[in-house]
Amino acid sequence: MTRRAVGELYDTAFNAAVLDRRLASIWSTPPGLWGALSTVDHKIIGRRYITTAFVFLALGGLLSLLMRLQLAQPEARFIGPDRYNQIFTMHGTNMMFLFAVPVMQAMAIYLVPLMVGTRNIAFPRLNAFSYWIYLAGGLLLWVAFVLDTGPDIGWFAYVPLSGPQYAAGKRADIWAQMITFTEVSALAVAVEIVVTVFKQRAPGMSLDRIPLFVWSMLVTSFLVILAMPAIMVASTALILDRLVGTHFFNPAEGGDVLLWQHLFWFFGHPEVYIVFLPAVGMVSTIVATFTRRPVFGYLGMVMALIATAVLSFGLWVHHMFVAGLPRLGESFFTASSMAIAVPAGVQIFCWLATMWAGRPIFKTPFLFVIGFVVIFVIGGLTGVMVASVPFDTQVHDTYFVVAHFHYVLVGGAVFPLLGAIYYWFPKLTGRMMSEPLGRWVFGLIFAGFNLTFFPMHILGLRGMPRRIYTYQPEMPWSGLNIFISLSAIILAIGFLLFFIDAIRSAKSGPVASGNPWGATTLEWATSSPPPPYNFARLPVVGSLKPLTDHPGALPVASGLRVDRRELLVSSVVQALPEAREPSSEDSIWPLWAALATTATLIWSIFTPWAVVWGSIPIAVALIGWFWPKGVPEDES
Amino acid sequence: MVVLGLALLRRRRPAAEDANSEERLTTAVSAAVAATVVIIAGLTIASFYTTRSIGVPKSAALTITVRGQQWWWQVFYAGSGATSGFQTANEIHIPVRTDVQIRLEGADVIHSFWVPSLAGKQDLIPGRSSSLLLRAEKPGVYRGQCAEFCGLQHSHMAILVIAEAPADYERWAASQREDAMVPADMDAAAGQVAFLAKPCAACHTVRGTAANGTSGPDLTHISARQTIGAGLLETTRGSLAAWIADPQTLKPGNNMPMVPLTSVELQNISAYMESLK
Amino acid sequence: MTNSWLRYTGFIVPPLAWALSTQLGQITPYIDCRQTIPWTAAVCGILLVASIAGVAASWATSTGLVKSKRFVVDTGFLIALAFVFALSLQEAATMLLDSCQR
Amino acid sequence: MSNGISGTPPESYFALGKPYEADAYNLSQGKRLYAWFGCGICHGDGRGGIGPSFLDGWWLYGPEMVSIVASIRDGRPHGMPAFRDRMTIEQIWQLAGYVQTIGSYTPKVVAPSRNDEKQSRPAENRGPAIILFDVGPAAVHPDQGPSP
Repeated sequence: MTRRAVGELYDTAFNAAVLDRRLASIWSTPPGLWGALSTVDHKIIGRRYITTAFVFLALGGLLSLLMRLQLAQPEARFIGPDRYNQIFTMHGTNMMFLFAVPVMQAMAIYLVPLMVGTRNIAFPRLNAFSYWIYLAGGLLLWVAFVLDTGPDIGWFAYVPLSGPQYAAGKRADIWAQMITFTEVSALAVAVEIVVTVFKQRAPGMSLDRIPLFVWSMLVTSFLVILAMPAIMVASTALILDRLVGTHFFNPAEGGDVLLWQHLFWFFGHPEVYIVFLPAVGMVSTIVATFTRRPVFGYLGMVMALIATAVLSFGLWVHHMFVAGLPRLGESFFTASSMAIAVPAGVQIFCWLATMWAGRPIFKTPFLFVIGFVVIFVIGGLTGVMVASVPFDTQVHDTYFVVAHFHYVLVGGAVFPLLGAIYYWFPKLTGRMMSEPLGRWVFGLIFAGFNLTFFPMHILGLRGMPRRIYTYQPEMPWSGLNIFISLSAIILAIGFLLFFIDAIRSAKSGPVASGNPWGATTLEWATSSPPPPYNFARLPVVGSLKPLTDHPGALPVASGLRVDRRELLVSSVVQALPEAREPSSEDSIWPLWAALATTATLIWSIFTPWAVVWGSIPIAVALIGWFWPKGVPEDES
Repeated sequence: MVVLGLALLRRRRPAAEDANSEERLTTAVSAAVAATVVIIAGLTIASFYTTRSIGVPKSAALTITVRGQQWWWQVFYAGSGATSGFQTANEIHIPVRTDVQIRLEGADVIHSFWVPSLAGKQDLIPGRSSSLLLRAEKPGVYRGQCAEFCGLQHSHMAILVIAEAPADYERWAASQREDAMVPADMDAAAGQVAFLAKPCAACHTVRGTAANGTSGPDLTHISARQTIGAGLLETTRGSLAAWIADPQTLKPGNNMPMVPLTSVELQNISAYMESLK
Repeated sequence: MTNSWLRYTGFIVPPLAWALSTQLGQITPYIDCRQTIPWTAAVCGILLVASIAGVAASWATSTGLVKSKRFVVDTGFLIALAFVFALSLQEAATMLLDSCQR
Repeated sequence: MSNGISGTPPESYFALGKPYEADAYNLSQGKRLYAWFGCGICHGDGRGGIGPSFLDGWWLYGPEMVSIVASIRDGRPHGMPAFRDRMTIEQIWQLAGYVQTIGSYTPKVVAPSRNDEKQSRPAENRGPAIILFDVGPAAVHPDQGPSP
């Protein structure tokens, strides 16, 4: 280590109690509004992110209930076509962009630094910025919807329907700009996670000792970084077409309508895996904990994660099988879509093997994992079916597909997520969620989900297209539709119970110990909830399950300064310590930067000049953000 | 893949085996993965064979052009040599046991042509053309619907495919080629006058009269079609009158404006429409 | 030196070959349909051979490594197998389907 | 609300702050009416033809909404037909708002959206037209007589 200057304080000089006090004074967020607005603590931001995402989940759920109300009977007139189109567009957009992706990243913001044994996420201020931007994007969309200018073009906003001629008003612009908000925040978080995982792992945590959840988030972050630019290009081109008068998607002037679909789905298919892969990590973690043994086939799991991620970039045309492309080219995508079932199979088999060999404990998180396996396997089966061109030309854009992707997304992501919330809730809040209520929640959601979505397969096969606001009485669809609408109530009650349980437990649940489940990964090595500095001394890792190897106290590294926020940077493959690195102190500037960006982006819906004039406040905010403050963290 | 389900059910057996079963697990998982690979490969090949068998042949006996409009289907039957072509809407007649090629064009936004009982779906994309093969083995009425979300009235965009014996088809086609009937009674004659004087004629064509608008469906033989408003209502005089009086309540957002008419004009125009067999 | 480079061919070559094949598969059918040379099948076949060679190379050279490095190579090898599988399915498609079919 | 012509605009016109000129929805409706009622047959895409151009900056009866409404409603000499029996008064106001937008020389805050078709002139949302489309004052079609 480098020469120690006079006046610097190191953790080697203190005993545990003094060290905790010292670290707390340097890392904790000051109380009050100002502290809340300027914090860069990954745990506070992560909790905020998770809460916000769940609020959007609840709102999206309400929208789906409205849709079910309208579809419960033929030619119903509860909701007109205009509002209905807004509602299903909002439901899809909200669930994909404001719930599914952010909530997975939010879990990572909270958990990844703890799981790799570091004190804060990389680029903490960018992290704060990304939350504010995400919140602003969500508010933009919802405020627009409340004002009856919500987008009405479907969540994939096909041109020309979303283009200047057929989508009058500002609705499509708001949709496209909301994409910009969420993409900026998602990209920022992805970069933070990649850097955190690659450079901030605890000493000794080489690539083959990373917990599987961290692996899954690392792979997901790469997916985000590679896939999101496609949608940013697409939405920017759309906005330019609409507001500036370019002709990217105008066939009369040499533009191409299919270009949008290619760009959108080049993002849109990896998007599914952006949502699914973190869930794979959550399932692996929960399975390992509740079967009392590490997940079988670590190598196979990592391989499956990476293979799935790469393959997901070669599936996008299977959303376009009916667009009139050559069948031979489409069949290449059939081949890839089929091939991705192999890594998915590897994962399923590895979990089953783990459960087979372990001694399962049937607590609520594990129940959700079982539900996940059942539902995801059904979703996977229908996935193999729709990957086939001849079959897809019949069921494309019908309720069969609606059923399929709800099975994959709700089964493949929401179930593991709910399990993960039950699992990590003690870590997040310091309190346990209710076990009996948890079983009710699982039962209701599992039953409600299957009763709601399984009949949709049949509806699709009977020819009911998706996105219709009503249907005629002579169609053979009304019986199943009323059944689905009633089942949706069961599902909604299940979610309501979950929210009640979560809010009640956060206030008055039984207090949790540091490691209530007997888990083996590093986040359980600290108290629940963790102190602002996560670990008083950074742990040293020698295997995949450090907490089992050292049931008492973990071996720790020392030598970090306690008079500034400091963490350890380690090498990529072996995780050998390389340097001590300062971590940013709290700052209000990310909020100002986010506000300036928000103002610019919303203003630009109304005039392109906003981009010019809006860059001034953004520049001011960024200068303030990066200006050296003369605090210890600014030392190199 | 069904093996997965079985494995899942068996999973709940209390497994109290020792750590030395690791190798057997490896074998089992590898075998399962290998089985998945084989099954997936088999399914894929089967899918390719099916794809091959549903291709469009080089020549079809009859070619019909369908243009998707917001929110109705414009249909062109091409003429050949001596016979002239004609236009209709929301209803296709085809002879049975004949390959019919449907050429698909998008006029405004993307629609998707889908008659579930006859063939898979195919998108109608502005700036591109695609085609689809229809073949009906049995006479009958096959309902189809737009499958790609196309705006406000995506829900009400149905098309009927009527398959009939070749002789019946020829008779139908011959009658469609005729110009519109000259109104026989007083009401219909007055209706024709009103139709031509009011803006109706700006959007609709009635062959044989001065009405030659192109933005709405061709009405030359409207009464011979089973439905109006793209499968919205059965074609009766009452439904025609209801539609003309207030199209925006029946199909909110559609492109037909409400035209102010007196009750007598409305009555006459619907009588005229009904006479256009 | 060469060994350490060859080790990672399993990781790199098959995914790249697969990506290339997927992309070219969108372009060559149009050419195939106009000419008689089956470009799609040829390109896909060459890429398949290349990816198998990549897998073989990484297999042959992956002995005697530190555990954590070994882990990276093994993962790459397994991933490569998935892509070889995808590529061979694509090759099957070129054998079975007519490039003019829409 | 005396404005010099009979057939006053709907009450909402003033209550809502002249929505027919300053509301994107009404302008879009006007644009649809422009196509549906065949205005383009004589006036083209705004460049004129059989009838006068809107883009050249010359208004035979002035650029005010009331006179455009009057022209549409009652017709004008030399071939402009009256539309009073074919449209509601509200539709006439919507159409007039759109016609005024075509010929607008100062940019408006709102505009209908452009069409996905071959661009023969600056789209309405690219105003003011004069920047890109400066044909100068065009001679009046002989049949239209002198400017009033």
